[in-house]
Amino acid sequence: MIYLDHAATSSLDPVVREAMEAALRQAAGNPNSLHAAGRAARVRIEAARAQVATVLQTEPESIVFTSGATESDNLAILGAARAARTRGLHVVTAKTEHRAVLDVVSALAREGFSTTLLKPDAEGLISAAVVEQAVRPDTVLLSMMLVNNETGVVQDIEAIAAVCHRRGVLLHVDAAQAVGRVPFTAASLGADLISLSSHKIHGPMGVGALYIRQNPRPALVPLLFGGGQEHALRPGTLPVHQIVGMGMAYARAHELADHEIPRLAGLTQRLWRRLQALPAIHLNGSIRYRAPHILNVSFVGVDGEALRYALPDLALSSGSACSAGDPESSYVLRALGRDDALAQASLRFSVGRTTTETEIDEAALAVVAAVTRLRALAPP
Amino acid sequence: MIYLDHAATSSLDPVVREAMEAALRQAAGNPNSLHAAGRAARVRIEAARAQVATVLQTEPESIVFTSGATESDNLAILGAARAARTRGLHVVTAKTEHRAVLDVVSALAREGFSTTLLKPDAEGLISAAVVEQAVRPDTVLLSMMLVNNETGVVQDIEAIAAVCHRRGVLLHVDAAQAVGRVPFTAASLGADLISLSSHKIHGPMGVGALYIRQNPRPALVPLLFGGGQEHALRPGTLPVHQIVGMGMAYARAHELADHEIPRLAGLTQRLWRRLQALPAIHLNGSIRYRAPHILNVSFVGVDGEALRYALPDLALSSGSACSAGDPESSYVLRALGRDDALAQASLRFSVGRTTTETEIDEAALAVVAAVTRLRALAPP
Amino acid sequence: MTHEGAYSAVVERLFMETPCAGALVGPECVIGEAVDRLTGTHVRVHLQVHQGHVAQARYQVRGCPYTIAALAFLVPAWVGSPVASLQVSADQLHRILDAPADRRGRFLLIEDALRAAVGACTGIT
Amino acid sequence: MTHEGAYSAVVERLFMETPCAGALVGPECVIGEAVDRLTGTHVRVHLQVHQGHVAQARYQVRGCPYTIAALAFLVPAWVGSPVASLQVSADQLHRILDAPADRRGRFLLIEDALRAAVGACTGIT
Ligand SMILES: Cc1ncc(COP(=O)(O)O)c(C=O)c1O
Ligand SMILES: Cc1ncc(COP(=O)(O)O)c(C=O)c1O
Repeated sequence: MIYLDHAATSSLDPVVREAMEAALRQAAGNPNSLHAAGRAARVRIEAARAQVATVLQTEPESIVFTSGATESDNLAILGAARAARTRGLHVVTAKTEHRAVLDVVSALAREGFSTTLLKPDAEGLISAAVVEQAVRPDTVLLSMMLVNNETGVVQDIEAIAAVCHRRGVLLHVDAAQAVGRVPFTAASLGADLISLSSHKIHGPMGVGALYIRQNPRPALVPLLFGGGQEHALRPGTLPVHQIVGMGMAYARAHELADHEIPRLAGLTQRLWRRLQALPAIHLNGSIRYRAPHILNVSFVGVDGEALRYALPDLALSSGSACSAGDPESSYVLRALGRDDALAQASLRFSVGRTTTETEIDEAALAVVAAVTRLRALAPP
Repeated sequence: MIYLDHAATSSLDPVVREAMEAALRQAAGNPNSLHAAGRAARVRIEAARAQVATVLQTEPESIVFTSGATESDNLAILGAARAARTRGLHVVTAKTEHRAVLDVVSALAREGFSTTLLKPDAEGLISAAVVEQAVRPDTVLLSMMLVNNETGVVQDIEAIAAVCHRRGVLLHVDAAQAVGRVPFTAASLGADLISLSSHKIHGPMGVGALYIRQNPRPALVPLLFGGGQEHALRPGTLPVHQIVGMGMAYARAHELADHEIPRLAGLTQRLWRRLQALPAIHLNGSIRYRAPHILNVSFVGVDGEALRYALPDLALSSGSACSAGDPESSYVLRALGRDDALAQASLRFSVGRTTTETEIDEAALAVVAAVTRLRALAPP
Repeated sequence: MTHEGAYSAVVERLFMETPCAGALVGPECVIGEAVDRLTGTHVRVHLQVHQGHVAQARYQVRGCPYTIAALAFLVPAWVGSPVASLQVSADQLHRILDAPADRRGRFLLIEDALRAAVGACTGIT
Repeated sequence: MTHEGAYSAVVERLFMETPCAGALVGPECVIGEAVDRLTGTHVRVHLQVHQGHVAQARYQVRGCPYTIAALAFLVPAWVGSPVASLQVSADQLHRILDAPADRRGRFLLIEDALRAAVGACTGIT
């Protein structure tokens, strides 16, 4: 089995796993308890918070731990929009966002917000000019991802942030796929809120974080109540081993970035070159503005489900794992102008720290063989 | 260090830890992905769901995984009340509930609900008659915990459920402290919604579940949007190792209950007998209706903070870990009629699977010595 | 969740082996075709008919694994049968392939293609 | 979060050792007392005064670790001083004990008890 689905969930880094196993072996202690065991747990939480903050080059106070990027997206978007209700009722996002953003924006629409979903160009890009046009006097929030989870397209968030700040609009950035793949800091993005995931960057599943700018600090209405943890923004006993794992995953991503980013880019480039043995294939999304770990390719003239079925030894998906159960074709690819059948006949390859050149070569061979066979089977 | 704070967070069962470590070593796979790795992850999730369901003697479909009992309480109470808005705007709970219930009920009050907080009797008990009186024609939800986290008092939920059903009120039960300590099933409680924790019963922190009765199934408005996982009630990538851990913790609790429940009761009884070497101490909460793992005692004439400080080798708290940071005395003990100073001069001892008789004896000796010393220091 | 990812062993074997896949050209050969734009499914049935019976049968297909498996199951069995007796039972296909309900449309597409091929036989004896 | 659980080594030593804890009874002995109902803090200062100077000093206390440590720090140092010179500096106690701001009230309570004791000295020479 060749695992090329690191964008759905990445392999756990063995160093992270060891840190988690050590945490699981520590004596029990609720980080909110004042006795020695509780204080030791608290120390571990704060060390991890500092590790996450370091990657964003920000203060630890700006990091709130959550159960994952989905919750972070919800807290950021629902929290900021609800807190800003009295200032305005308009929210802007893009058609190509993750469901954890789009479905939240739909929930806001049911609460009386009006919403604008920006259409990207054929390369998946959304320009600052398009954002500028969409912003209205009553716009309170813009949510735009840094790296798209299906195509790997990287948006020019800096330019978009400049528009937001000029127009007094809060900016939320879903950076779940960006950490460790695209160099950025909280300041370089210029965002007010940034959603972070752990399991997308070789950390544990079930933990994430939200960066909240400190100065000025956007007001947020919490989603959950009780206990008062995390500045009363996110109550519930802090899961020590999970947060330790996320901290270590971020420290590792930071430490390895200079080496891993070009290596991952090399792997996806190599795969793209090998796949070009096939005629009639299309790269989805900008070739220039893209994250190194994702390659999304459409194969003309084959059925997507049959193609995936013909590749039993490759673990990959056609799009987001979150809607993998969904029989319809990717809304992200359709937003880029692909027709239904072509969107359906697409594969998202996503590589990670464990992926080797040999695996890429084997995967490319398997895909070329499967596409060739299915095309031969089809009417001309 | 003698750990007597299992109600704040319990020690991780080594068998659970091994199951989690095995899950962490499995090949990566998002349970929503359709490839073999994803399907293997899904199989593990569903096995764990069945383990949790078995403890409640219910169908796996009725279990939704969350990030912990705090989130379960929020989803149950906010979700059910918001879904029932058009039927009525009154919610009932008790003054002695956990913050994850009380703060949620306060949030509902800010959304326009009227709320009734029942006062328990001096033993911490709330009778069905008291509930009956509080229920109004516009009452949509009652939230009542099975085992109190500070006193261990067990409510007669069956009798309360009968009132709720007769009066057409949904019943939510926070059973975070009850699993593995008090025998119950979903049917025996008669609740529509039951919040479950993992780390309170020797499972991992950062995962929990909500039981949702299937027939009839109460309507719930979700708190989080995106992805569609868990019947779209709780989106976000399902954390495999966490859920595996919770499943195993529940299987262990079930398997060990017959042995552990009397053993824990024996330990707290032994502690209570030993502490009676001291004059002027009070057991908080009913002596008869109590969970086996919690013993809460007030010590007349000592300062609580000084008492805790004088016991550096005991890990315990005066009340809930969630408000341990809070300098004011326990609202739970005050609701039972203890005055401020006495509520403050209280210790909650909570025992678990690792607690031994020797530890109990040493802890009792230490407490007797500390109380004696502090009383000697005080003006008569 | 679709049924994707949970194909039966029967589907797997038929999908891998695709017996009788291909085209027929020459005298006494007819083609029946059906297309569904929405899913991009395209089925072409080839029959060589001799004295009212199927002498050879082939298919070309772009479609999901169930569609491919259905053709690989049906078409080889047609050889030797009277053309007038050929038919596609969607119910039977669901049963044999353990196919999810949402594939019914694709099986009906195969029926359309067969009907077209049988129709094209008029004049061939 | 309160400061609880993060006491300094100075507090720890004073709390454990409580030098000069106890009561004084007899001629030339006075008591000063102060109580705070809210926190249940109760401070009693005992002085034995001879020729305007402190011959012996003791304290009884029910209170938080800082209150106990403050008395254990202050009271032994009073011995030998002129009664008129005795004082409690809350600022100094905060500094020396590294005490959180919310303990100021308890330190002022000690000052009250001392003042009461000093007041009771009137007539003793
Ligand atoms: C861009 C993006 N945002 C949010 C999420 C949700 O992340 P999580 O699984 O941590 O909730 C994902 C992954 O599913 C993602 O790729
Ligand atoms: C009765 C009760 N309910 C809810 C909770 C919250 O549980 P969790 O830490 O899993 O969010 C706790 C523990 O803090 C509890 O004791």
